[in-house]
Amino acid sequence: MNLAELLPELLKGLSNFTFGNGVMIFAALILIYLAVFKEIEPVLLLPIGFGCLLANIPLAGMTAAQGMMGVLYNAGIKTELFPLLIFIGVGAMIDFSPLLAQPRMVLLGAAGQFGIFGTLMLAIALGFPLNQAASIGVIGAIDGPTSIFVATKLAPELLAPIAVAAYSYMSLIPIIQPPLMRLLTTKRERLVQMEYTPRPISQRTLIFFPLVLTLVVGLLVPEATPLISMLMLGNLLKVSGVVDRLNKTAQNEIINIATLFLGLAIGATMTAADFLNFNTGKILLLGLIAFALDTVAGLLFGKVMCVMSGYKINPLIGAAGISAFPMAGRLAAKTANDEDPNNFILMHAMGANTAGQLGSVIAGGILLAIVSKMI
Amino acid sequence: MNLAELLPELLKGLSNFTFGNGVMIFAALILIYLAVFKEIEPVLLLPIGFGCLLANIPLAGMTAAQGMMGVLYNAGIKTELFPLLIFIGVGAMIDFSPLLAQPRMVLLGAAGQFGIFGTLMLAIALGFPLNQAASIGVIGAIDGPTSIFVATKLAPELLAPIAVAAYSYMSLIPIIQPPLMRLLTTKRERLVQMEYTPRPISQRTLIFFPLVLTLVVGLLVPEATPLISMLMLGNLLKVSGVVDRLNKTAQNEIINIATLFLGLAIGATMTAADFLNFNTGKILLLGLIAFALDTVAGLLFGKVMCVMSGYKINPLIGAAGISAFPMAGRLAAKTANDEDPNNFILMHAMGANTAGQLGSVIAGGILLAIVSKMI
Amino acid sequence: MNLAELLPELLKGLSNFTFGNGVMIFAALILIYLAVFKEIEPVLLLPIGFGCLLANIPLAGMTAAQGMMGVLYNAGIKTELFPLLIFIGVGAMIDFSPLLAQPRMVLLGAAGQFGIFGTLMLAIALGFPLNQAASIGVIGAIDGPTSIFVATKLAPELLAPIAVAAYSYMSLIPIIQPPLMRLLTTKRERLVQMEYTPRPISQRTLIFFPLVLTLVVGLLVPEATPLISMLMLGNLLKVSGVVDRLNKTAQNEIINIATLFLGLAIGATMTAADFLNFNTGKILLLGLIAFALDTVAGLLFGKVMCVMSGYKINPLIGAAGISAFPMAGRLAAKTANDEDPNNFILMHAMGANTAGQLGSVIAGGILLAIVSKMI
Amino acid sequence: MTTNLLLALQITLIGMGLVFGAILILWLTMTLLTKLTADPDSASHAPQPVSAAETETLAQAAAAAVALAMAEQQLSSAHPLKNPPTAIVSAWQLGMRTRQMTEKGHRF
Amino acid sequence: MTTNLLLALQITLIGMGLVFGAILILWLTMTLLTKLTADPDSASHAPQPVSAAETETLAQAAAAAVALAMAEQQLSSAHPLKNPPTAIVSAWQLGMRTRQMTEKGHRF
Amino acid sequence: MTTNLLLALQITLIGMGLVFGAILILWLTMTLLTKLTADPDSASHAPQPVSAAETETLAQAAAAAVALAMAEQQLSSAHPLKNPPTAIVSAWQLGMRTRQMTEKGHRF
Ligand code: NA
Ligand code: NA
Ligand code: NA
Repeated sequence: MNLAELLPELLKGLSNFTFGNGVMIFAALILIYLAVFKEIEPVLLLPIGFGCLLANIPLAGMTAAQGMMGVLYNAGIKTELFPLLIFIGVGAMIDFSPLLAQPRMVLLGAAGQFGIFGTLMLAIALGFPLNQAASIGVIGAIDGPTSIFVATKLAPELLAPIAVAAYSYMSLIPIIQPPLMRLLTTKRERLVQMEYTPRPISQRTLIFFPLVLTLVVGLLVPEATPLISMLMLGNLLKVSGVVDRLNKTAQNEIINIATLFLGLAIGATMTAADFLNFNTGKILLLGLIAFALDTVAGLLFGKVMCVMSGYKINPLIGAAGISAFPMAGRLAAKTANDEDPNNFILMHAMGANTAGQLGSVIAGGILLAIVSKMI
Repeated sequence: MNLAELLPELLKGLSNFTFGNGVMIFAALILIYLAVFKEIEPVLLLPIGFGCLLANIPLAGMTAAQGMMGVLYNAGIKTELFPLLIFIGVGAMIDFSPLLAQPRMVLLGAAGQFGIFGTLMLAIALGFPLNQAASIGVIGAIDGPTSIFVATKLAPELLAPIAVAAYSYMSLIPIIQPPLMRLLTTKRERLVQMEYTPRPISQRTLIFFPLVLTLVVGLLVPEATPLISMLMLGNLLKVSGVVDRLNKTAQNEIINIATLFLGLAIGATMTAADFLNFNTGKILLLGLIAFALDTVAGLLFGKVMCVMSGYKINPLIGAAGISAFPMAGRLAAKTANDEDPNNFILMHAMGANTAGQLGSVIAGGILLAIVSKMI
Repeated sequence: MNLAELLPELLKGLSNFTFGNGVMIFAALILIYLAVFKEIEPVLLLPIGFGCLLANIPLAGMTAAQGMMGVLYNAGIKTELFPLLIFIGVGAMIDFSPLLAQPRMVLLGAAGQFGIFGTLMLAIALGFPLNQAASIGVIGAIDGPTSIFVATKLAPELLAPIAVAAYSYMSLIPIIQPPLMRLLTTKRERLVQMEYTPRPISQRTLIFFPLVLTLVVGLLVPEATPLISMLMLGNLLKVSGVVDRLNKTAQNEIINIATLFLGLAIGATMTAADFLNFNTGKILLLGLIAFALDTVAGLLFGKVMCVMSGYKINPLIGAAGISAFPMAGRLAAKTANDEDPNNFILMHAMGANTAGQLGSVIAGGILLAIVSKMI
Repeated sequence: MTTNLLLALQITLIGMGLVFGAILILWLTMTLLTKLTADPDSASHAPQPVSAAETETLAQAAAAAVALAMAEQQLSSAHPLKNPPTAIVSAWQLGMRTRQMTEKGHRF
Repeated sequence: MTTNLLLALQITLIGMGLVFGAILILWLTMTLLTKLTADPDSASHAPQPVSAAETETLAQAAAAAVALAMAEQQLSSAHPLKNPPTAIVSAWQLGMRTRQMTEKGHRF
Repeated sequence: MTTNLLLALQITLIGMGLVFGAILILWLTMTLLTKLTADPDSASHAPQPVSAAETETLAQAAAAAVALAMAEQQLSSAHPLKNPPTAIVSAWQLGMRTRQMTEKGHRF
């Protein structure tokens, strides 16, 4: 082995480094910067960014099928195990009593899903094939695991940009929503105070809820069963109160490990070849639109309910129906509270917010059902 | 896609729902009810029940090979990883010093295994083939992981009913045993007080015990090696005192995650097609008999030791030899204590109880050896 | 089934027990003894020893591909997942600020790797083929995961003896190094006091460091990317301060589970057939030499820096450059402190020590690059 | 293209229709569930609305809740590089996003 | 059928025989083990039985243990929907079954 | 054989050369990194060495650190069968090896 052969061997890393790799590494650093210094969904964007970094180091082989990232991808993304495990933990963190105390709030969880379909139409208009357009639309579910679950089934090749959009914009809700709130609601509407007359919720109710919901949704929308059932399993582990160690494990080890591996594996799909194209740009743009459409639809539906109820319902809680649990709910409450320091609609907003979480999963399943039938 | 095609698509979940699904979902809800409201082995019956629920939602596809439940089944049940991981945690929770302090107590761990073979005979009489009869018999081990381990090897198609029986009856011990205790022992026998003259147990003894036991049992009954070795590994992690983080991990993360996944995966095998038949009923009945036979054999052997020892051994501890650690041990102590508030045989009972745990694993291995040779 | 067939069946365990099994079980007990009573790397040597025990119980079938140990081996060793997961945890436990505060200390991390190549030459001289010789040499990395990672790629058949050597000698550092320190340094040199004038390290520096290092090393030595990147990922999880739950999970669940399984799976490769031969003896001897060569090279380079700096650098910190983090660092500081109670070089030693950790990974990658090109 | 758009429109109509349908069924289900599983004792005064006094206290409770949440945000946004709320609190989704909310909230 | 039953009977005889055989070997093993690995000092007074006084205290200890266990049950069975003992205590097998024991115990 | 040895020697030369080369690049990188990412305020007095007084205190700090480490060892080596430091402290590598160090250290 003389220098003639040695040199290229030494520089193989640099000599195989493409401009695309440079761009993607820059993108990775931006994601990590947002995660660390802006605290935008750090538990997901940091691993995604780091995975992207690794995917663009030439000849490292970590993204090969037998490389670490390939192993994680095949173990948890292709099998859809990771998003479902995350949902077990999320379910154990959600409190459905505000929704159960005022069931009509569930209606607000439906309107907030319009963004999914509106975005699908736009994506079709931009020339995306149906399976991809639907996957892009599900960014409008504004729920990470749902977006990843559906995209993996319909268009795994778009997983990375969809996941990045879903989680990045999730944190921009406080920037995206308030202007739309002010734009679409009158001061009078924002000042509407809501009487809080909750039904008393028995523990029995809390325990039966996840079981009944799994059955009802499962029978109506079989495609939504995996997502809704794992969400409800986690919730049951919590409310049952008899399996504390499983509840703790779901809320900690399971969700943490699944989140770290999911982030790395998805980030590692962001190779220059697959990610650097106009479609990625379009997807990121469409994702932003999806968030806006959800909010607009939610607010408009809130206004309708406001009028129909004779100004007994504050339309702001409509914006909480997009899911993005629990931020959208708190944001709606805060906005009303900023308008009038004596106006408290937190419980109503959280009810609409958890309804949005359910609506997102259901809408995702319905979309999966319709589209997988058509393609 | 006109309404003509749409409607069936909409109702496909309901239209594929069979009466059998309904029955199984009812069974699932009963299991969950017992787990949550009666606290019958909730950490296992709750996941099993929920898995059964999922398996009977038509077209959900979670039980398919590439569905979540299928993935878990292939990863941890088919490979027998889950029951063995659970045993690492169980081993780290068992204290063998009461047994080591009075080694003769180990004899009581043998008689308590008769239920395994007695039930096997009954199963044969009821027309079960040998491999199934043996798997059913192992319910008499009264130790979940052992039953699951053996059944997976001999008759995986019966895994669900066997696991359900094993864990349900485990919690009914306090109902099953006391009547038999009163029936088979005289008041004089129950009043027998036992002198507690323990050998002093050095830490060295506690550390060598799991190693020696693994070797002796492994060489005598190779088929029992996986179970006994993981039980002893967990115990070694605890008593060694130098690997606290591994000990804690075994007692928490590993056993919790394995238990949740094992329960879900086994429950998901409870489809109407496989579960709804007379055999299931027979198995549940035979399982109950197995528990009774174990107790009877244990008590009778206890009476023999009582007489032979000149009334120095309380026959009640014989009932603790069935394993069902640690409940049977405490129950025996409690029964003697109820009879005479000054009669304390807890340490003796726990010795017999841990002996039962060992006996169960050994008997399971022996059965595996004999039967797998014959079929 | 008459006694004639029964007896051999009964004694099959014993009748298949070979002398080699006996020797290996004795070796296993020695490893466990060292782990438990001498506390030599118990978290690794205890599982390794126990795995070795299991591998030498005839007919237990745990080491078969579908046996538990086989499953763990294929899941985590063959895929190299376990050593990389361990590195995530290790990275989250390392503090690089002493090194960043005095960057020139990094030079000491280079000399301490000579043992890798020196041992490779000796192994070649002893007749080992290149791939095996290189794997043996990497014991000189004095970093368990690195040794295991490289050996798995180049010569998996030698994994067991290499892992045993790497971890056993790691704990013997306090026996191996001090005599060499006294032998190779003059009292005057050991008395050299070092001014501690650290650059102030901003949190920004600590956060950028793992990212920059991953990129630089990854581009220079692609083969080192998996190891360095997981080490740096763990470090980033810690220093970023925004993903505390991932940081805690990396430092606990992930590393504990990976360590237990890695130990068991590697120990289970220690069957009499594969382990009992002269090569094993040679490897254990060469491993010891590798540790010595590392220390000697580190000290000599320290002396050079000492002279060149006009006795401003204490050569003892050269011995900390072999990695073996964090023990070698503390040992160097302790030795200087024993010589002169007012001589404190802990920060400098720790800087050199973390440099050694980095140097080991880089050297491992470089060796992998060169050798895998030649064979 | 136009056919595709028509298809997309059709999907949207059917889709949103089904979503609203499913949600309405959920509404019904939840109403029944809460009625059927209510505690016997409290079930009695379940229908009639809570008294003004109660509403008062509830409002105050809500006020407290909001205040608390906001305070928490101020606190956390004060040290941008501190750790998220402990794992016991459902930090995964909760922690990050909530913090974001008020931090960004200041910009308006 | 009968042949099967005879087979099953044979399995039972051989099986139980082997179980007792293995257990007897364990007895021997454990006796040797405890003897060989006993602490040198305590080894001396190992054979002779403990004094009456000691037995007394031991009995009391046992009494305490039982009492404690029972108390724990009462406590837990008092709130049927409370959590099991913490993970630190080996809740997995221990917690649930023990609770069952005394709860059901009341029915006799 | 000799050819193999020559090959091994070549590998050693190239290998150690590359290791030193890579480390030198790291040195450069780290120096740049610390300079570029230093806190604006503290960056000013970064170059000039710390005052004698500061060194003093630093030395004392170091002394404390070493003392602490040693004390910890004594403590742990006192009970050879105690548990390693808690998981919070990076017990995995840290705990065991450090203990070894001083335990064995006594033999010299
Ligand atoms: Na949504
Ligand atoms: Na048993
Ligand atoms: Na090294």
